Amino acid sequence: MSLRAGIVIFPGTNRERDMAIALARVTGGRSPAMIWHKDTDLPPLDLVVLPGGFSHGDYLRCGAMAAQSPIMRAVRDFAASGGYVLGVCNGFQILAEAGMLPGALLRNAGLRFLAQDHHLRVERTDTVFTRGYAEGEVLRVVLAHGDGNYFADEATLDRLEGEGRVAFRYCGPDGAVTPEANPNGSARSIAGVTSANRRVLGLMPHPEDYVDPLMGGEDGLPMFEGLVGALAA
Amino acid sequence: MKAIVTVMLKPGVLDPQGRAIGHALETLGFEGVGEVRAGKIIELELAETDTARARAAAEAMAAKLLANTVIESYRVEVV
Amino acid sequence: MKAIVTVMLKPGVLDPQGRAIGHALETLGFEGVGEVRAGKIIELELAETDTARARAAAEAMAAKLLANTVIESYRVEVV
Amino acid sequence: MSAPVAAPRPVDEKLAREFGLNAEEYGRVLAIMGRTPSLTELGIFSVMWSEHCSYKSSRVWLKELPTKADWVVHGPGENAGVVDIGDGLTAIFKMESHNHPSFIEPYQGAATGVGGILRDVFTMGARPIANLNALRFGRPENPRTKRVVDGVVRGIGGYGNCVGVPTVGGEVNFHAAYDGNPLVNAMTVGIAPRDRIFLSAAAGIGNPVVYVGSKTGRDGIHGATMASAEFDANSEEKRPTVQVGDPFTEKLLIEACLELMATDAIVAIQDMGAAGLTSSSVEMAGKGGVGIVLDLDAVPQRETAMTAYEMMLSESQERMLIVLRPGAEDLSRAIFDKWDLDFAVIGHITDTGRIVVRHKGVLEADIPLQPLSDEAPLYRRPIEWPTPPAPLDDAAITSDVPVEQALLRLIASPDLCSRAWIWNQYDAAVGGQTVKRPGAADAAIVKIDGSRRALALTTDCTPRYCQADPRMGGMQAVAEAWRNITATGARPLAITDNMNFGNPEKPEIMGQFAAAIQGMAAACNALDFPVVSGNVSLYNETEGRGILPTPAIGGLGVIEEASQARGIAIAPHLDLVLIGATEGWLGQSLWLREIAGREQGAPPPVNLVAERRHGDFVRHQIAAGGVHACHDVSDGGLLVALAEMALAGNTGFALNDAPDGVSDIGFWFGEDQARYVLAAADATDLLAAARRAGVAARLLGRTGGNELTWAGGVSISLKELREAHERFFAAWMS
Ligand SMILES: Nc1ncnc2c1ncn2[C@@H]1O[C@H](COP(=O)(O)OP(=O)(O)O)[C@@H](O)[C@H]1O
Ligand SMILES: [Mg+2]
Repeated sequence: MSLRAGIVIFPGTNRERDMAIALARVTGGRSPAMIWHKDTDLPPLDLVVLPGGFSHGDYLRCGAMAAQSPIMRAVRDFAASGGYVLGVCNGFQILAEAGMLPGALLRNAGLRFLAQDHHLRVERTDTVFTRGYAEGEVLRVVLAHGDGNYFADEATLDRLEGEGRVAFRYCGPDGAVTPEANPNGSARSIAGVTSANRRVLGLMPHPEDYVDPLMGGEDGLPMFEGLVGALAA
Repeated sequence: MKAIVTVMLKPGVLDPQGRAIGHALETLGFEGVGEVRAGKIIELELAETDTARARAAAEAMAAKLLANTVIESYRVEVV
Repeated sequence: MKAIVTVMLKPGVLDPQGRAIGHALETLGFEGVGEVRAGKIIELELAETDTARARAAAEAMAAKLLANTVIESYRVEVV
Repeated sequence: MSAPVAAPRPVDEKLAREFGLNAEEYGRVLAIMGRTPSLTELGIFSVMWSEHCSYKSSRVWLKELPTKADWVVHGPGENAGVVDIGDGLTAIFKMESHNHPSFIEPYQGAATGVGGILRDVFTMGARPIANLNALRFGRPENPRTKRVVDGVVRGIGGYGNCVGVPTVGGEVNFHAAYDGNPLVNAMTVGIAPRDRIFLSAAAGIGNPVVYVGSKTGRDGIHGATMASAEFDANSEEKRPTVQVGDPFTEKLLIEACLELMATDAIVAIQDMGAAGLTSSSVEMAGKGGVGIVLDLDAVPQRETAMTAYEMMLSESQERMLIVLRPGAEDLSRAIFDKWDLDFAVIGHITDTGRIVVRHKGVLEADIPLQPLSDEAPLYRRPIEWPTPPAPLDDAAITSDVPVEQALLRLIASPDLCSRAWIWNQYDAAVGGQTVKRPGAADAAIVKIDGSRRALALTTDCTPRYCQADPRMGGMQAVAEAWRNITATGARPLAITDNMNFGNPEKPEIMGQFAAAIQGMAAACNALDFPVVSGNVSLYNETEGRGILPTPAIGGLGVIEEASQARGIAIAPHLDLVLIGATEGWLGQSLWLREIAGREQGAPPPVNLVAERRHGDFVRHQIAAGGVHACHDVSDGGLLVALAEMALAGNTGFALNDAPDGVSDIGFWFGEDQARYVLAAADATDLLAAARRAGVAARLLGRTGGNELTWAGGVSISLKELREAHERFFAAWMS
């Protein structure tokens, strides 16, 4: 069975092509469905992706207006019925604004847009998104965000940790999670969190930009391969 | 009527922008500046002419869209 | 004392943020929303205890740093 | 300057002067019109005849630039240049300045500069795939510089990141001459199928003229004339004209226009750039040899009570003008509705050869188009040709600063230090096609989606050379762009240019301009590297003080196989080979300025025959597969080039002795042209091939370890080198 993926396009989304390239790479070249934000229904899918970009210009708050889009009701229902949802960068912000993931993404602590490579440590391998990695594995990924500073109150953070929902943390090249290796001030260096059922992942960096050594790396590829493998299993 | 919605980060949520402003003011030589908090203000022209109803509408807009109550609090003023 | 500096785009200057918010409110079904303008608010704790001097200090901060007077205007309130 | 004009004033010579037209020019207006023009008409003449729109001082000289080659599809004259890159595709590109606005409001000035150049490219049917920027700032010690740098960098990032076009390269220089006039030149490159290119010439009597994008406000009224005026102490008063960019709307506009372009609805299309509705409508109708009627009541307006004059001159951003096929209105409107953009039919094409503007039942303007363009002023301004300085006596130059210490100082200097602080704010990866990001190669490499090909993109100019000898400097700028593309293994195809100069009414400035053009033309001819688009920015002066002459060059090349593109990063166990001869030219070098504290002498001569021979040799060697890394030698000389290769690859090297017959300083820091450093597994074949090709080549040393070591035993660690390289921006901006 091959992965049926759909990418939601909001006005201002701009990493849909990157994501389509990554998905096509693991689905034998099959193009994902492109879904318009004003749609109210999803076609039959295994995975819905909310890609990066500046939905509605990131005006007001990143993801705030997109979270209110008509399509988000369908995405919420899809997740509630056990579907896989991946939100990357702006997609993560939208999931948080929609209340589908806890917490919020604040302005980067350094108050500058960050566009650079950084390292992530894989914290959990028991999700469809991370099953292609080893626990503690260190990935190199692309950061491209101005508001990636993950925030949740202490109780929520404790709960997330307790439930094993922190999927990725920012780290140094050696895997050490330190304040110096925290690029944007995120609470507990959190880069990615999942829903309670581990089927919704929000992640700030861009695994889809590293699926080809020609473009500088392929550390993101196991995430997409893992998704395909999970469906075949 | 006009509604003015002020949105501030909740106490306890780190405000790097406010901190940076405070730091910059100090560098510029302004003295006696304590805590600085940065927030947003949204001014809305409303067709509604009844103050109470205008306020209720603006409150609803703030709760639904203008503020993210996970991190922000808001207040509404109608003029 | 506390100074509250409100910074808004000058009239006539394009406010893409305000426009987008207005559009989103309309999409969400809020009716009768006319022009929306988005601005910034900066709350400053000041050691100064004299109202006039606190205001003068905040005005100076606004003119020098808090507002970009090329495109923004500001007003200061002391409480 | 009195803008916006609220109440109509009597139109006379005095008002014309305020609008930037001199008495003679106003006389021509009267002759063309046969009557006193209306305020709106005067506004139209003044912006169309401004330096910015009419190129009245530069046109006679620009004609000297070569613009043709087999692969050039459209040269200068369209919104952007178009070259064939194979596979049925074209690259469409252009560079444009936003210097004055960026000084007044750095963030918005730079942001709207990016927005403007993007529109020039997608208006031709191309999806933008890369942005670059060439920046010049004042001295870092000048307190204003920091604010300008911060704002400009944020503005470029803020706009480019949001629209989702990767910013992949650029250049930055600092010099006191830019204290009051920073330069912000932005370049966009797009890709379009060769058979789907859209032009701006209007056609089809009766066809609807459509306005799309953002609403019109009172932004930037008289921006084009402002861009054509010197700054003075009152410049602050010109501030109300500042435009604010909306990259979100631009992104929607790109998608909507490309969607419309996939249909057959469009006859002609042009962005509303400088002088907005005026220049777009006048140029579209003028090029098509038709007439145009505009009904301003239909123009989407953001502000109330706008006058015809204001609407015609507004420079509100993110707007386009389109001539549609008859009956295509509904289909087109549906697309713009889908993207939540304004769409309005505001006029139609006529056979009168005139532009007719109506507003609120009043005839506001009625101007014959042909004289408006044909009788536009054209000046052959007085010229004082520059006298090239005498070369320095290189042999007489000595220094007690040891080579390794000089390297550490040079690599830490503002003009040579790492630009990572800048490019780490630019999303270079979005789109998923960026093969070489900033810092990785001499030219950025961006693959073409769905193809194995990639484009090589660079911007170059060395203003201090241009100041000393504008002709040589112009030649060098073109040669360096060609060399940077070559160093990646790509084939250079064409350039865009951005001529930034001072006040053309001064004979010495015109001399700089003309000489730079001549130098550029010579290089373009010798290197088969034609100019396909460009922009001129004059009057870059504040209180009589001009900038260094800065003919910024944006170069584009193509490589058939993206994976073959080479970067500058070295790995261990490689031989380092220098291609090209070294005399040790220190005149106008950075060593001379930074270490000896002198800005003197003649710049390094450019030998175009050697450039071509060496470059073709290097490209051939890369294609043959033996080259691991390649870097051209430019600012700072050979040792700086080597150090950059070491830093990029995090690998040290051991160097052989400098050759006899040239001083140590000259060999390591001279800025002789037409040189490259190649890293190869074994130099033997490379040296033999060079000998056969008659190209000077020399084994410099071998890579490995984490130190830079000289033959005498002196060494510095990579760590120390990196700290020096990365210190400046971090310390300055913290
Ligand atoms: N303003 C900028 N924006 C993006 N990249 C830049 C900028 N300035 C410099 N760079 C990048 O930094 C690197 C070094 O620049 P430069 O020293 O000018 O290169 P070169 O001398 O080879 O032309 C290049 O990759 C260039 O593209
Ligand atoms: Mg170079």
